[in-house]
Amino acid sequence: MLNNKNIVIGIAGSGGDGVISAGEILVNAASSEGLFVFMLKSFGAQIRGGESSVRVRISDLPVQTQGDRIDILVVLSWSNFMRFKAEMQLEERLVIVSDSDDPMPDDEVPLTETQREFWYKVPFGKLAEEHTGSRLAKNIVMLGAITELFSLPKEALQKSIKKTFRNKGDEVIASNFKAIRAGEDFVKEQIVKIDPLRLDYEPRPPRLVMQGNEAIALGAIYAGLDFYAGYPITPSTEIMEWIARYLPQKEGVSLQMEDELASINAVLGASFAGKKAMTATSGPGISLMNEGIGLASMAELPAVIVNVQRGGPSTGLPTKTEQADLMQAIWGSHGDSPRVVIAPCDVEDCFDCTVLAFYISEKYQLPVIILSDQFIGHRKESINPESIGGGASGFRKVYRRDTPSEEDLKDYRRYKITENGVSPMSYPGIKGGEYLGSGIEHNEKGDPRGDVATHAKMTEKRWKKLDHFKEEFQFERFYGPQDAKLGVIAWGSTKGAVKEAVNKANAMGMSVSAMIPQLILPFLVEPFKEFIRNKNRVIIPEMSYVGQFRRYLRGFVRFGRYGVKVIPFTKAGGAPFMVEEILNKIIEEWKDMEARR
Amino acid sequence: MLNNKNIVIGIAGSGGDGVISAGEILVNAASSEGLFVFMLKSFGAQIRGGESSVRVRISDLPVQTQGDRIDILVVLSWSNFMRFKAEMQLEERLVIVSDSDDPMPDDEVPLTETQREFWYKVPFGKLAEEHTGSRLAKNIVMLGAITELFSLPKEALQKSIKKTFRNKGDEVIASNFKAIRAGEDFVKEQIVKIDPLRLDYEPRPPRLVMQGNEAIALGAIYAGLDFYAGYPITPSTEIMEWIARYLPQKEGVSLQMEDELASINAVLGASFAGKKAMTATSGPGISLMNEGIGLASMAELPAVIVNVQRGGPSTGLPTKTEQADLMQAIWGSHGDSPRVVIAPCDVEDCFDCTVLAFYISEKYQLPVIILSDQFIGHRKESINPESIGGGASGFRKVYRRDTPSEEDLKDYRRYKITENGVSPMSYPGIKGGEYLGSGIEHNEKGDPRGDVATHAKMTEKRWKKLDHFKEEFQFERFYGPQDAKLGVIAWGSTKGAVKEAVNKANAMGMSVSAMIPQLILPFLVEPFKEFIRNKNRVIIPEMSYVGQFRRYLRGFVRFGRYGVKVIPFTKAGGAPFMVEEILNKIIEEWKDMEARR
Amino acid sequence: MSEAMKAADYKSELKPIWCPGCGDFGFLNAMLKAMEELQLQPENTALCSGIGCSSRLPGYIKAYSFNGIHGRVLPFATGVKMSRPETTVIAVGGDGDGYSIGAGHIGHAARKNIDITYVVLDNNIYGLTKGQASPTTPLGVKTKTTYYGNMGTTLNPVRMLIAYKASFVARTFSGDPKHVQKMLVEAIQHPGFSFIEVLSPCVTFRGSDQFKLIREKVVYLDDDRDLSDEVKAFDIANDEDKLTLGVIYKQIRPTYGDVIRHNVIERARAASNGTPDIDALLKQFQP
Amino acid sequence: MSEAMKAADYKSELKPIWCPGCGDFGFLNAMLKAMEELQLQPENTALCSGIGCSSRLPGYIKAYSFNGIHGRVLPFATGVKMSRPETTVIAVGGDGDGYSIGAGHIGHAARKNIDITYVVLDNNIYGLTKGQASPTTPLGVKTKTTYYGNMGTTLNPVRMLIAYKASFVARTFSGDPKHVQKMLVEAIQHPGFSFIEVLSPCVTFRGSDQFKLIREKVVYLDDDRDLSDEVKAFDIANDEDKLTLGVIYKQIRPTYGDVIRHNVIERARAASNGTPDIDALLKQFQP
Ligand SMILES: Cc1ncc(C[n+]2csc(CCOP(=O)(O)OP(=O)(O)O)c2C)c(N)n1
Ligand SMILES: Cc1ncc(C[n+]2csc(CCOP(=O)(O)OP(=O)(O)O)c2C)c(N)n1
Ligand code: SF4
Ligand code: SF4
Ligand SMILES: [Mg+2]
Ligand SMILES: [Mg+2]
Repeated sequence: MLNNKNIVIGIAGSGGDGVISAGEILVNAASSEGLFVFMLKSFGAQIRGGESSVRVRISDLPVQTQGDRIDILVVLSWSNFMRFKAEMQLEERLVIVSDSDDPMPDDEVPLTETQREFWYKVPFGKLAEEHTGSRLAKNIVMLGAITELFSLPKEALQKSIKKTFRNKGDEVIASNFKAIRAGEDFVKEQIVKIDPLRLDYEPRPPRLVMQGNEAIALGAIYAGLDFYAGYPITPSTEIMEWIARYLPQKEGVSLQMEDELASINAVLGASFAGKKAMTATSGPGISLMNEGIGLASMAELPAVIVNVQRGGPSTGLPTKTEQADLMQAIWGSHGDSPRVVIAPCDVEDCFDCTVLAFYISEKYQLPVIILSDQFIGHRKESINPESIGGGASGFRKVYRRDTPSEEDLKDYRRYKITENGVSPMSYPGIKGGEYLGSGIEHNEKGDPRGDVATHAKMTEKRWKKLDHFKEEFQFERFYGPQDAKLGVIAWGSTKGAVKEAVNKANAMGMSVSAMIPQLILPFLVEPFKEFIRNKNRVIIPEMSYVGQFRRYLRGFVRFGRYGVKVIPFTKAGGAPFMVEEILNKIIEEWKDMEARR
Repeated sequence: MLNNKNIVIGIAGSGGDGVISAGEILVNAASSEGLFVFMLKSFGAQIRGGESSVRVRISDLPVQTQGDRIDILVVLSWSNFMRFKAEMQLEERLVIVSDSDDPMPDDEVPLTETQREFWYKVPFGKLAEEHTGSRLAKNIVMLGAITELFSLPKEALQKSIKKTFRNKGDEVIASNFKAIRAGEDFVKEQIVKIDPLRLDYEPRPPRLVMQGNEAIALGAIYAGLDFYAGYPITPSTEIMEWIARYLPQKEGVSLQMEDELASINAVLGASFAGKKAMTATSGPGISLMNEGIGLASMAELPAVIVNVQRGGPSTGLPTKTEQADLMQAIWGSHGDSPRVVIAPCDVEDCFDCTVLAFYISEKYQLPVIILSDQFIGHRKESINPESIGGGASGFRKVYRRDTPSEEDLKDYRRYKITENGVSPMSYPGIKGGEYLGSGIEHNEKGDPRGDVATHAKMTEKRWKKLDHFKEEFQFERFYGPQDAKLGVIAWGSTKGAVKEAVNKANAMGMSVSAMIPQLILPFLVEPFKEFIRNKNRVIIPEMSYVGQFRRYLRGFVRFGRYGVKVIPFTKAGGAPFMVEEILNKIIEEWKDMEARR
Repeated sequence: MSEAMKAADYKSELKPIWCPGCGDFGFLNAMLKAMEELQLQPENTALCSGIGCSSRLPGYIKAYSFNGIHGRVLPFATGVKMSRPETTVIAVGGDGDGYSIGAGHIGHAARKNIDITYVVLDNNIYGLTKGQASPTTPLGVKTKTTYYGNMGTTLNPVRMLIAYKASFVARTFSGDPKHVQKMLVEAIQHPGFSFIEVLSPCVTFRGSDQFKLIREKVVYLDDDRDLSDEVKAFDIANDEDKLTLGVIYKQIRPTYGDVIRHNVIERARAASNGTPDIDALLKQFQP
Repeated sequence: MSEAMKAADYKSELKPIWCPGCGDFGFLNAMLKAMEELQLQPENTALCSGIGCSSRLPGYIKAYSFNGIHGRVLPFATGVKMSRPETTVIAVGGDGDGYSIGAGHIGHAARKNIDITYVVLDNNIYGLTKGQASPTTPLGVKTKTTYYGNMGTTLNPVRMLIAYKASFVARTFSGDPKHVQKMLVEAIQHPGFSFIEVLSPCVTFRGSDQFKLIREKVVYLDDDRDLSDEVKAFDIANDEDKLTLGVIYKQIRPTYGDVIRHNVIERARAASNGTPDIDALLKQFQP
């Protein structure tokens, strides 16, 4: 449904068409007007020169998702559009803008008559050539045209172009300005606007534009990251790339290692040396790190490990999203191996979760896994600068590891049993704090021990840490009225669609509430009990074919005892949930509940 | 309680004392008389020359465990005994046999007055020296002495000695015979037997003596193993050692690889080439194989992976047992990665499970994990030869992979979607069967594909296989009356203690039943439902501090719905459960249930 | 006998995803020609790879192809070859796949002399993940993970392979497909572990002038040396100013397959007096 | 200043679990003496290892010691050194730990010239797991996993390390603790990646005559060569009939720590005009 407060634009073309950079310029323009923005990119299999598409949602009100349907379809090349047609859900009332010189291969393109009603053709390539001397600028001509057509922020667009090309010199900027104008002028002069779509918004202070991966990198630096070691892997690589550039500015060390085994062990070495250390990877990389993560558990070394999930198993779908590494994060290492798992639910939360991960990891001396995914990692969202910078609202505590006191050093016991399981940790440079750290079972001093009694005692010590910290924070988000009889429990990036769907459902007169935990392990059962206590049914949507989250929840929450019916809602990954999918499920269950009353 | 039908002998000494070989000779002697035998070894941290001990249970009736308490304590050196005192649970009515020349350091040894009542001293070392010219044979002197003292099988002992030293020449055998006689004669001449213990049994046909690890190796060869690749790791190494020796006799190939990553990938290469392939490892090794196991899931390559669990996490307790790799076996790889997990419960079952693992793996073209543990892998049990050899009772089917038909090869689709998810699999040499196998998502032909629809379809295909094969077999064992209100559910090596405890409990007048699944994944919910339907309580004993098995069960079985109370009974690993521990728990719950009736 | 196969007959139906101008195209073509020259039978050829742009290669060739996981192509290929010795096994991958994450496997496949051909399409960069440093990225080069320039000496693969006792070591350049073809034919024919370092430019992340820059440094070796002189070979490999192309080292020694068949299996069968059945194996467990 | 430390002061309270006669004892003693000679401060010394008999060593020395997982000692040590440059970092492990499962890491630590000392206590066997073949087990030797004799060429670690561009490569023998001590002192003092192959017999699984057999083959190098001639060094390493002891190769070049500090961090700080705070970093996200 066309809505002037909230527009979703889809742009498709070949790699050379500049689709992605057009999307980014647009996003920046909108954000500098304080609009709420959400952008997804998509590429074909080709490394370069293949097809690509972006989806940009621009809204006067906060947005949680990419938007279920595209209002404006911009086609730079129909043949490339065809590769994405399955991913590009189009509104039934659609506006199409395409290149006049790229005829649509009529019988293949799945467009209804209604969808073809508002259709403008602009000679992007030709105009670019005429006004800038090269067809390369056709994406900029396109931006000029759609800005004019849909009243997108005009000055901001120029600002954004200026910023984008600032390193290329004034001439390039001037030439791009010409391209914008060419697009604008063509629309003004040659097109009669027949559709009703015009962006309607209140200008506000600029918002930041950030990817989830960047927010994690930034969060790590905020938390005092000293050392990073990693190995590139899609879709996590941007974390490493960002850190490799900015960490040295803070005198930190960032190393590209030979593989993920090396990465995690280098991180543990740095942690042993008293430093805050992190690595980031995705599916296959995490599978390789499981042994090292277990070592961190046993040797009680703080470490932050980021997994930006992608489609699996194995190499799977490297550029697509899925939520199927959940159980592995919890149980992936052999033995009873304590760790903490945290899942961010959007870009801003990536920052929060990372700060929190370092806090927990340093304070409780154990590995903390941040489970993000491609959907969060690669999307761009507009963010309130306040919520990230200095005086922010989220979790902002920074912890410096407990080191041994004078008293402790008299007879230093690295793995001393304490009330909360945490023992003071020395590091090279501290005289008298020398000890043997190890992955083999050991006594309080660190001496290797294989007897049952020591193992029992030390296992308890290591797990006790999880009991203690859980009281420190509030880790759940709730949406909708708590007394609703129908509930939704989801995790991670599914939050967006769930929140929008729940809000819509309530607006439609249903009573539904949702719960999204940020902390996955340890499992805090109380908030779940509280949440389900008065529910009749709980829907559990997740992007895991086998329903990993549901299995995990069932291990701890006795739905049956409270008479709560669990409604699985699983799918294999690839594309994020649509709001509609969740909403339809809610409606279905709601109706059924009503019918049985 | 001393019992002439069932004797538990504990022997402790230094590494040089020959404790282990004495134990083995004894076990062989008993087995060749058809007695039921169960033997555990234990070593100190020292690689060689440290302390060691064995526990040998000899019985006229079938045995399930090592026996909770030692009836006869044989001490070759008290100082070494001290290292094991925590592991050596002694009967209150004990018989001690020690070396006359090794005085007991009185104040340290934890023996009650009653325990010291029956105490014989024999100068093992001195007699050995006198009769064989070397103190080395003192373990054999000891065997002679205890055989005489407790009426252990005398001729069988000689036979066993002959077999043990057959490669060392007649002289050595003769000298050992002298040692036996020296021990016997000393007892006859110098000792007045005051204890009542004499082994009382019916001679029967000889039984085999086998370790769990050997049973797995043997099972693999029975199932038609062609290719093995592995890397040594305690406590699984014997599997590889056995196979390296015997597989080449069947023209198979056994490779020691550079690590576990190489091992699993070599196995997958062999499987791709159409061969039956296996690897075996333990904790840290499995953590390294998770990526490869995921590849097997995705590329649909049959492979058998054995994990002989040890104490964890990390390097943990390499020579001790634990059941804490359960969840990792199920969820250890990233993504929704289908596999099958089977857990043997004793030595004989190791053979069965391995045959079954190959059957499932080859038929359904996926990785099958056998989850054994150190307790099964390293113990020796006496086995009915019938139950392993040709015409045995257990699962004995051998499967040869489905290859493409002429018809299939016309337009070969390696990953063709079929009713049960299994597609015909070609291998090098089959003309027309060439295809691209891969870990990246692919379509039916094997071409890489990243679209949502293909991923959804192929994910379903891969998981569908699990639905189909579950109907084929019966995977559970039940003990005790099915209508009992109190139940025990356990898995793997805990079976022994559970079975004995349940039998005892029923003999004591309680009504208790137990269920031990052999198949862990996929989860067959029906038999569990059936089992718990009429229960009030179910005890879940397991050797995992965090209760992995309980968490897993809860994910599938709705205990609450049937009003069944779950009683967790977890402990960290190191030493196997004692029958008494389980029995006491049963009694406790039974009493509580009775009290509430 | 069936008809002779042409290069084009070895092509699969898959269209390469490589960037226009990628060096790997040249290699693919040379590979198809080498297959023609050797008249390899697709059903008796296995092509294995890891992950990377280069590792996509097996998909483009008609054979038993396998595109496995990053860095593990050699163990996989070892498994194939050791269990089906009659198959021609070719392993292929990139510099990241082989020299970084897979580095631990090369020495072992080489010293065991597994009878496979290992081809590294070395573009001095991680292509598939869009431009991060690899162990062969030149010093000082700015990549996405070396923002301030690449640090640390780069690795010299040829030198390394000689040290590993690879029994055939060659270098070639995908800009000269005829030479690539020649090296491939020799390598595939070589009994034992043969290694080819293929300089194969990534035009997207290393710049489009790579072909030119390499061409300038290239020197062709001729074969009238003692190819089995390791020290000489090491010396040739050492000169990093030149890019010497050709067979750098070659030695014939028994393959692992031979050894396993003749030493291990024969000895084992002698020990067991032929093939033991299960009951014969059970004997050892008799008390 | 505090008093001079004696070798014995560096001993921890743990008693070695090694078999009587194990070669590792000789190394341990030499190590303690080297620490005395260098007056290393325990609090500024980090000793890291993997898993194996040899990898138990760090536990027996008073220092920041770490006994990690099998094969990963070099990445771990790299993490320690790169984040605490003032610490003397020594990595130690066995031939299995280093040359088999850990093989992928050596080349990278070496080429980056990480300023650590890596000691391999090479006993040509897997000791801790009770006697399986390692990559340096001689040909034909029967072990628990090579029942019919060990097959496949053995690896030549020294040759390999030279090919990897390790900047200091030496070989010594635990039967000659004085020589071990000398090598250790030189290696620890060497700025950059220093590697010592220590022949350290396993008397339990390789036979008690190992000391004797090695002693017969040992030849001592003197230092009046051009130590930085790689080809000569390669040639020395190549002669497998002799066991040449001493410094085989040595070259001084910038360590990775230097490079990171001077090239990367300095350039980065120049780019950012000093240390940016979070608000400065946020700038780049402004639209
Ligand atoms: C375990 C693991 N780590 C990381 C990756 C990500 N990855 C895919 S290809 C690649 C490197 C590609 O470089 P190279 O091998 O040189 O091949 P190229 O693309 O340059 O041909 C990486 C790091 C992965 N797939 N798996
Ligand atoms: C991942 C992993 N695989 C295997 C093992 C088992 N393991 C422990 S030590 C060892 C080899 C020991 O040999 P080496 O490194 O030469 O040391 P040594 O005992 O001979 O000194 C092995 C295979 C392990 N601990 N971890
Ligand atoms: S990115 Fe580089 S290596 Fe990959 S296909 Fe493109 S040019 Fe080739
Ligand atoms: S097994 Fe060998 S290496 Fe290990 S302690 Fe004993 S002698 Fe030393
Ligand atoms: Mg590359
Ligand atoms: Mg060794």
